[in-house]
Amino acid sequence: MIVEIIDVIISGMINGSVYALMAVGLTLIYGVSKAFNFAYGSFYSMGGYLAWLILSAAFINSYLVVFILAVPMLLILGFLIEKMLVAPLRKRDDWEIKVMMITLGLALFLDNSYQVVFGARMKSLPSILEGSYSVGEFIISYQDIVIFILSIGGILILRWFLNSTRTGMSVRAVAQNPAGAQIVGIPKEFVFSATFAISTVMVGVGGILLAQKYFVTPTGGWDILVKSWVITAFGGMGSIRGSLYAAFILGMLEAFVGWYYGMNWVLIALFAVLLATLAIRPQGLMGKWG
Amino acid sequence: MLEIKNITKKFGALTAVNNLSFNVQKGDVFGIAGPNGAGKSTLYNLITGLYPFEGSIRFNGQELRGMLPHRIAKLGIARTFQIPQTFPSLTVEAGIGIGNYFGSQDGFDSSYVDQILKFVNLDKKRNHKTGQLNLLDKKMLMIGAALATKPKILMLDEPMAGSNSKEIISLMDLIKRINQDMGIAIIIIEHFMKVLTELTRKLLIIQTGTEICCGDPVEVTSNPKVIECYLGSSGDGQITTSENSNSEIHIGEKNAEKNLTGSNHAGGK
Amino acid sequence: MIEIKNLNAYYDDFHVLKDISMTIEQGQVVVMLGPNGHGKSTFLKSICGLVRKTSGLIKYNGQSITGMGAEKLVNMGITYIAENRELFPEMTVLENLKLGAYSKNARAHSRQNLERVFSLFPRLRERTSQLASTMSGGEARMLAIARGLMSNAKFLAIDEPSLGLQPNLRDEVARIIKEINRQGITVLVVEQNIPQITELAHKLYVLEEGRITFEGSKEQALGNDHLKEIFLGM
Amino acid sequence: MDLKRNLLLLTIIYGIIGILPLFFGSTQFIMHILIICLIWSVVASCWDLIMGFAGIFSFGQVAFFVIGSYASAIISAKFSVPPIFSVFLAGIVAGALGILVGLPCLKLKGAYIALVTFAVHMILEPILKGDIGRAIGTGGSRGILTIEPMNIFGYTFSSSQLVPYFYLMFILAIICSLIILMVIKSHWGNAFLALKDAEVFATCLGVSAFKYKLMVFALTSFLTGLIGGFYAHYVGMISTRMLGTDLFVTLMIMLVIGGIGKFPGAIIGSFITISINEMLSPLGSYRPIILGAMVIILVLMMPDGIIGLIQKIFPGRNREEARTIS
Repeated sequence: MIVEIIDVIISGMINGSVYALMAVGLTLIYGVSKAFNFAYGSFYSMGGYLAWLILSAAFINSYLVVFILAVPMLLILGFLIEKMLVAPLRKRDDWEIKVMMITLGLALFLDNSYQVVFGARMKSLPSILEGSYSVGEFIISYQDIVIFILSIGGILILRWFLNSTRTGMSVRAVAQNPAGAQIVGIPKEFVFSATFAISTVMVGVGGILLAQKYFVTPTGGWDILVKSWVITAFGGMGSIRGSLYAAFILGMLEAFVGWYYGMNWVLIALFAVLLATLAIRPQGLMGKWG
Repeated sequence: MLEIKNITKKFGALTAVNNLSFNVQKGDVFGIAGPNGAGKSTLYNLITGLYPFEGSIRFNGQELRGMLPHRIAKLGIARTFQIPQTFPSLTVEAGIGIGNYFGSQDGFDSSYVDQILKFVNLDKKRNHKTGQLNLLDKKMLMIGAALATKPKILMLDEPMAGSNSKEIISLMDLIKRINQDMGIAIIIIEHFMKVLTELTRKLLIIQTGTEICCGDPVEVTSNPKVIECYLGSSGDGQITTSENSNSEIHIGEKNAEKNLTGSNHAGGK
Repeated sequence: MIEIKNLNAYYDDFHVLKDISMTIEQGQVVVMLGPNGHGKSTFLKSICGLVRKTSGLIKYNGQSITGMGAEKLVNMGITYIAENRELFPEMTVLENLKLGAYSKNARAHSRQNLERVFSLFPRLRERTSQLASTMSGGEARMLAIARGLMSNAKFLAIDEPSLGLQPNLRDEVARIIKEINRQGITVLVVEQNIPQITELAHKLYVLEEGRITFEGSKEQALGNDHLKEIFLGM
Repeated sequence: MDLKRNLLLLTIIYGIIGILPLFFGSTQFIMHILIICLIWSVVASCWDLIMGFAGIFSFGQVAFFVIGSYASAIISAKFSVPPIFSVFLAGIVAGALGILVGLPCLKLKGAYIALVTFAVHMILEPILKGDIGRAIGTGGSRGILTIEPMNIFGYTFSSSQLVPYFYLMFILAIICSLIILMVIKSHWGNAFLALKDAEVFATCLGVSAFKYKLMVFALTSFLTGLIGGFYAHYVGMISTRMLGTDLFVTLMIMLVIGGIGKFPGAIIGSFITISINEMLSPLGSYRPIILGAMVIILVLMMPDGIIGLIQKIFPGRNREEARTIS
């Protein structure tokens, strides 16, 4: 029993760390540009498929190569999508709803393209690191450890980027005061695109990491979109710290509910907790209105 | 009619309204002035139920604290805003109709809407979309919609801002008619001292949320403390229209309250 | 340094500025007065590339800058300092200042500009790690001006710098503008008749209903009955 | 657009739809598509009412449709209620749930509302498939396979003769459209627009955002649920497959094509969308890809939809006024 509970806690932590990475990406775009991206989950699947493609190329079988190739690809793709699909809408009064619609269209387009290109069958990816570490009855796989380290590492890199680089600071500036950002000469449009690109990378990397554990399917991203969304709303949309806490809380909740009641209840439990939280704090754990 | 007792409003560390008390009687014209950021608009927001506060506001004996804005509107307190608020998707007539249908205790009466349209001189533009109106007409529409709720008190927030001297005269005339012909009490925030001294019977000066002095407008404007707060010690004894403010057009900024706190936007920390 | 010809600006359908022409010489302090809501801020923002719908001609050092966005203009040395400060609330004073030096041109000089700013505003040096949102109105105003100076500007457009300030702080603002100007920066200030700042002006303009209704020296302004009427209590 | 223009447009639209059976009455396949078009036109119009007019980002429309269809199927089977009443009861069930979902949404804004309403959509499938669902008779993942066909006063509508079914749905759609039009053109409708334009001013004029937003939640979910019930009896079997993203996005395309907040654009949008969808069906798995691409292109190229296009080509009175003023 105790071993099982520890297992559940660990799996909650591991999933929580990847969710944190992905939820932070979602909250970042929302915080900076107030745009909501319905295709977020499709970028998750894209990460998984990219990894599968790269790994199934005969001469490559290293995850290092996967990251080296996939990250810039996702970055460029995210940037272009923002520039071509979201930016033109921003001039309109009703751009918020139009952005939701166009990204929903994009999600449909991408998901079904995966299905045509890769087939409906799920793809499995090799483990990033084989083997496991055990103390008595208790076992933790190296794979889990690496996933955890990489997710936390990704969040730390983002933190460093936002706090210490010029572009990162300009991202925060736009989030906090777009008019002020314009006054000091920050090119807002570029920041919007860059943020979108960064968030695409974050969810794509999340896809690469989780694909080893959960397979890649054409529509697997929806689950991730909804979970990231619940996490960001729970933590307060636009608040990075809120999303971090929320990711671990909800990751843990998911692990326990899934273990005790079955996976069917996970989403229901997540939404129940979210609704209860929003009923008390409509702005989420740490969010502000805006 | 309106009794305000010891109301205080804090935004975090900033005290926007600090322990203010005053009364407005039936048929009164009550003026409020003070430098920008003094908390005048916040005071209006408290009276109309937009923010919670400490203290007590009674209207005809009824406590307004904790009451929702639309209830307060229905009780007979109407207001305008510093930055003209209109409904760009609606016609002039529909905008005024909103006030009458939802705000008036007597229910909707299209002949009353007609009357108001004439009163604010918009009956020829009744089918225009409000986005197409000029600044003065927008203000008129805002006043008209407020009047359509058949208020007992009308609270005007800097009605003269952005108007030329001719428009100011016609607006002053309109305010007098609202007060005298319709018997509606008026509270007015204004920077033009001449408007205040001519219209009001009682004048309240506030600075950083606190009362500086309150009383007869002529006496108030010659109070050295008031002159100091407007001009600094080097003042020559005459009140000018020095400070102000927000109805200047901002890029992407609408909420006057934001200027108070200085921290405008939701932050991604 | 700046030459404006027939500038028109619109906000939605509203015609805010009507055929404004003006010349500002290098090293001057130009003050524009006008009642609230008559387009002063829009005028400054139009020069600084912050208003989208404009027509007319704006020249900076002989080069046309009409229609250029703020990103470019800040880099060329034209900086706007907002009336409502527009700071980054969840950032420290130092971060706000660093972002003031965002443009390429400013980055190269950011170190000496930071020193200059700290010597102008010694109080900011003590508070480098304070969050902007926790500052008082006066301090925030100083930070806004300081952030504007960080851009290595040659031309500063300052929007109602003494708005909402106590009288002693207004003197301080006037002193700083004078000092900034002494260091060779051309300044255009918009105000609603603050004697301390009007005092500094090499040239005065009055903007009413989107049109320039007066242009001249301080002395001419003092002798003008119309101005007295507008600003000294109708 | 004013009421007269709207009524005229509705009359033209329904006039054309109403005579279609004269030409296609004997072609079962086309009649079926027309009935489906009518069904979705109501759902899309409801979505337009809540999202386009009331400005509430509700993403639970398909969920309420499914709730209505399950409710009617279960009620008619379990309590042997005639379908004509169970459809109505299904509307009430959906409407009540709409109020329940609407309540927390009133305190929320923009993307949060989208999330909470979309949440209803997302958790509906596990609930219907899971133990709770099986307990109330949803048939789990199999769905409900035998649903009593519609019958009125002893006359049973049959799936072999679709023209009566068509006209039943036709009348229902007209009634729903008129209700929606009435709401849009009433003081309520004005209040929605006012709340969207300037919420604070509107509340200070006495508009209670709370009450009217809740009412629109109730009304749209009631109508959607009712039509969902009708759908269940019409097709005779339902499953949770309706909750897939495909249908959801198809519904959205109807709005994109018709124009958001441009009633009765949604009706035109649904006929066009369903037709395109049917035409694309030989393409198999390429169909949803094309639909997705269509959304993207349409949002970019035709942001105000068909009605926006019509207004551009035939500028009405409002435009002329705008010109005379400027």
